[in-house]
Amino acid sequence: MAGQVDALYIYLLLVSGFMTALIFISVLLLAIKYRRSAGHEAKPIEGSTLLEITWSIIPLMVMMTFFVWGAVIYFQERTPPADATEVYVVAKQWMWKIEHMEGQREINELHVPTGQNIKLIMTSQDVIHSFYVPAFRLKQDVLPGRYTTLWFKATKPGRYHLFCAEYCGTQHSGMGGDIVVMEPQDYAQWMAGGPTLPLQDTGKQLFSTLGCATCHRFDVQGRGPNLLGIYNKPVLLEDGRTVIADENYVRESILNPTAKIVNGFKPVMPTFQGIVSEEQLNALVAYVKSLAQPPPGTAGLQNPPATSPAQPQNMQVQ
Amino acid sequence: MSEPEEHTSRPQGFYLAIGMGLLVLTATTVGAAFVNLGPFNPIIALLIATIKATLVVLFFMHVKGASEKLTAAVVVSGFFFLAILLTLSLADYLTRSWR
Amino acid sequence: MATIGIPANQAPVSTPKLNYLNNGHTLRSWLLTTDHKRIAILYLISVTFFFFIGGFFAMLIRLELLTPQGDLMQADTYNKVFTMHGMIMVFFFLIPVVPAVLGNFLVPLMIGAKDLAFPRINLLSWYLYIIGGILISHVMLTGGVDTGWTFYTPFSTDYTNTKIVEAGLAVFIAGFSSIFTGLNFIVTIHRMRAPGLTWDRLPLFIWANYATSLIMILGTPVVAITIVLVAVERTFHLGIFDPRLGGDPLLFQHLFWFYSHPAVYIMILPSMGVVSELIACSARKRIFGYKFVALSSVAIAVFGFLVWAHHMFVAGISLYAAMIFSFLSFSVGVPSAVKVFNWTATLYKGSISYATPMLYAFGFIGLFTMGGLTGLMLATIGIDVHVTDTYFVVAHFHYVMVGGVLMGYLGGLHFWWPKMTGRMYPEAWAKLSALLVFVGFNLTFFPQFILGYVGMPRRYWQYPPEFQTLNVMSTAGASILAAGYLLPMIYFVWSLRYGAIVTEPNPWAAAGLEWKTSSPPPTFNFDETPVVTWEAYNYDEIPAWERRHPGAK
Amino acid sequence: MEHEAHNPALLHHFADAQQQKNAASLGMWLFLVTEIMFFGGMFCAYLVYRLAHFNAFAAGSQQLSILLGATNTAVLIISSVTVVLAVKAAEAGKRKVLVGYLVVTVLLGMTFLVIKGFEYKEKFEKHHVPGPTFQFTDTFDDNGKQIPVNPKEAELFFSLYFAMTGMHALHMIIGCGLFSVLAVLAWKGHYTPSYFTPIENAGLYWHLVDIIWIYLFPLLYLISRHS
Repeated sequence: MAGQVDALYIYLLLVSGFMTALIFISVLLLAIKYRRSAGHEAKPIEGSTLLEITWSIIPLMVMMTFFVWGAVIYFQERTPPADATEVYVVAKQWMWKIEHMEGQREINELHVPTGQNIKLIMTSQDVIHSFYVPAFRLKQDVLPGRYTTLWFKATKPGRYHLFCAEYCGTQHSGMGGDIVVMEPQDYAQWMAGGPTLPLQDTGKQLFSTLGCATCHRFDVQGRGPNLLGIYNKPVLLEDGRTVIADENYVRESILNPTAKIVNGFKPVMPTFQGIVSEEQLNALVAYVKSLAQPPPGTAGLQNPPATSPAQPQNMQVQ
Repeated sequence: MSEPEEHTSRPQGFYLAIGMGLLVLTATTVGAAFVNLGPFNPIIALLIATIKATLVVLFFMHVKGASEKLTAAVVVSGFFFLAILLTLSLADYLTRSWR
Repeated sequence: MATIGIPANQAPVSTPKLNYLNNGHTLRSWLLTTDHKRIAILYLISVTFFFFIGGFFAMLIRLELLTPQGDLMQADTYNKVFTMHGMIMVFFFLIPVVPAVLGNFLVPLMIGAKDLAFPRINLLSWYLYIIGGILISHVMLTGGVDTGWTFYTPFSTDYTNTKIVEAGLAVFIAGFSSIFTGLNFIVTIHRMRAPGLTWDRLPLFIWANYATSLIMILGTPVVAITIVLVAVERTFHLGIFDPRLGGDPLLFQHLFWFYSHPAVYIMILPSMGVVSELIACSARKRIFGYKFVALSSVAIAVFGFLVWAHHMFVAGISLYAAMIFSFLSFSVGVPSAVKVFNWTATLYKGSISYATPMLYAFGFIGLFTMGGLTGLMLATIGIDVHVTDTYFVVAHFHYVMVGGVLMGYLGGLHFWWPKMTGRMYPEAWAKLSALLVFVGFNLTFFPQFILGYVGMPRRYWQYPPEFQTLNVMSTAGASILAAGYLLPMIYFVWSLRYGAIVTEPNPWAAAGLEWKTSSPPPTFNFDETPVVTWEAYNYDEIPAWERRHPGAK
Repeated sequence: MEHEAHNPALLHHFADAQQQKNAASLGMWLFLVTEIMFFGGMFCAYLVYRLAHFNAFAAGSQQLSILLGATNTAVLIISSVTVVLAVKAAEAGKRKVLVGYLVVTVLLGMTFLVIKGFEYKEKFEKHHVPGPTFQFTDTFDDNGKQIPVNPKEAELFFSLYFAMTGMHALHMIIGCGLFSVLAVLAWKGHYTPSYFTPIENAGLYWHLVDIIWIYLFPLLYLISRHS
């Protein structure tokens, strides 16, 4: 990805350089050739509409090439591949807390293997921060109250700067860190280091201790919708809208259950705002996503997901 | 630049009639709110409000028939730029759930 | 406020003609004046005062960034310094400078009117500016604000206890000063043109100020309500942008940038008008494609309202919205490009003088072109994702603001100085300062482009050591730039007393109604309202002057 | 330059009274455009949050009393009519009629504010005022089905409600003050058929405040009232 951004940048530099040179040289030559000298009168020239149109259309065409190439790169940057391994990032005033799916927790450091798609699911506990890795040419603001995602594939091992690019207070400049890119075998060896519980297992524990399992049952129809296999699938809501059950939907349903009530269910779920910390929330979301593929050994118990077949997407305004 | 603008005031009865019209429209919009028209409720409410607003602008504020076209242009440009603010910020919020 | 009354006793034998400067010397006659020319002078003094305060903060920032680790001041102080630099420069210098100083002085003169449509509102506009200025100075002296001039929520509403509400009030009041100036200009240009002065005979400076006033009227109220909502949220916990209540911090950014992007066109458009005047007069020619340059000013004003979210590409707006705004942002680029091309084409077959105003106009064309092109790079989302919120953006907007607005303003100030004060500035010193400004400017801000692409984020108190060399170059440039700006301050004040007295009303032999009256003009501008029968910039009808003064600059 | 019968109010820098009148009315209309954009910012916030948290907005709207809202709308429309008649009277030079209508308009404005006061009092009693004391336990009655609502989002609705109606009420107070001053000046015979611009401009301002309320009423009070 970084290569494409650089290529686009060089293309832009060339075009801008050409334009600047064109203007500089023509101004210089005209200024010297037509400098004021005795007996040399200025010729009144009205202007020519044809010329005006040409130097409006041509720059517009050139700009359209900028737009298209830039939009294509942006489109790729905003569509994470399905097979990306996920890492949860929580931005807090002046530090980055990073949790891997396997449970490793890091502060201001992110270890990643080369050649693997990494998808960061980020949220902030307080103000707006921005996850910025100059080497990867990538940046994404991290907002409180919702998830924002960023994906990349590291190719060359090494340590790369991590900055916070959105002003966030006193230690805004101190909130940096490193992305440590390692060969896959070093990464596996690093990963095996700490005996920690994988994230989705912590989520599984929370799922039972917080009492979610009492309503969201897998075997029989509970008071809450069955969460097996709902991740990234369309969900029909009470008011007729259909939304994709992505991370933001799961997060919002935990913190603010009555916002989007699933069709055919009563709004009885209590809110967990203030009860569940950001890290626990990430663990729960990771667990719910792990339910997308039926966990080994409970394949038989899977009953049809509560959602009826997907309906055409319509955003009605009540 | 400043040809005399004959004042476009109309007889008193006319303004009372417009006033009555506005009151009737208010009543209808309240009445319409109690009828379940599904997604059309807000559209009708806004439609009635716009009709009332245009009545006030055209007749009470003497924009109708005023010799100066500029006033009408100023009013239209005001609402046009407000519409830009509303539609373009909606362009962000409505498409946020797609990606 | 010392009075500016100039004892004209040094004037040679001719008794001093009564003009707006020596028509009343008391403080009251200045502070309660409704004469648009005196209000322009009052604005000139107050705007210069705030420019040097903003410049002082800029020097502090540059000194702090000399070394990677922050050792000149604490992180908090640095955050307050760059916030105050931003706020004072944007709201108290860049927005009012050209419209309120040159615009106030010249709009009535250029269209043959006795004064602006609402002189009392014009004075009220200056007092609002001064009240806003006093408030922001009080904020500055008693603790400052540390949110950046953009005061993004939720940081500005929940996570700082600096004086946001008071600074917001100051900006709110200064905003009204800007609205009243805009309102005054639109009504004056529509209603009070001299007979015969049709729209296609108006000087381009008037077109530019007309377009600027449109933005002032349509944009400023939106930032006013945004400030009110932030202030209300801080004082009464009315949570409108509060994410904990389901509020959306991005809504604040939408409302803020809806005004703040057109605001940058409020800053640049009048300077473009000034440059059009300077180039026409120095090249002794009508501007190439007058109608297109005039309409491109209005086009910039209108398109300026469609593009604001290119400041928010990475802020979390949706993918498709980002594409829409990126596409629209290129539509704003076209009129600016048209202007630059027309200026260059005007030089063809002209008779170009190298007086100081023209040097600033050359500087404007060069630097604004680079600023504009980097703006196009930022509008390309692929690049913007990498370079937004870095020093690349800082360099871009300084190229357009300092390279554009300030160059145009200084050029205009030199060009109309004899008209405003009846005195001539020292040409040699002026050329030196123009050179200093150009060199210092490029040395300060070009390294920041490289810094930005290499990845140094903006508003950083300390930075990794590998960025140090470029920062040191930038600080060196900043000191040359500072010297470049101090020089005009000195020789302009010097010229008030010792400058060559302008005996002739039209020293530049410029075309334009403002040169038809005496310099400095009488209180009511024209003895009798002129009737315009000639086209704009009719330089081909003024060669007679040159035969009398062959080879004059 | 000949001056026709020297009009006391003709300012020196205008060619004639007509140019001054046109300038004043254009200036007023431009000021009204700034008011439109000023309230426009809040309408944008309302629109965005209504789409995001519809249930909470509907529940909050159902807590507002339609009766008081509708009466207020009627009061404002009648006051608009009296203002138009006041301007007509000023143009015809009927001083007493002018002052009469101005006083009636100020009284109607006061009644609007009093009704608003009752509404706000009721909000204080039911703890619907955003801030630490905010409580909201009601539900969104969607044709019979009671849907519980997140009190936080309801607080957002009431924040917008207080911001918009509060700012509108402030403009009402300014309007009433303006008309009282004008009534006194008109009583002293300050305005003649050839010079009554302040009355006309104040009338334009009042009509705009009325238009803002015309939009505020349905958007705040009438969200899904159908049962």
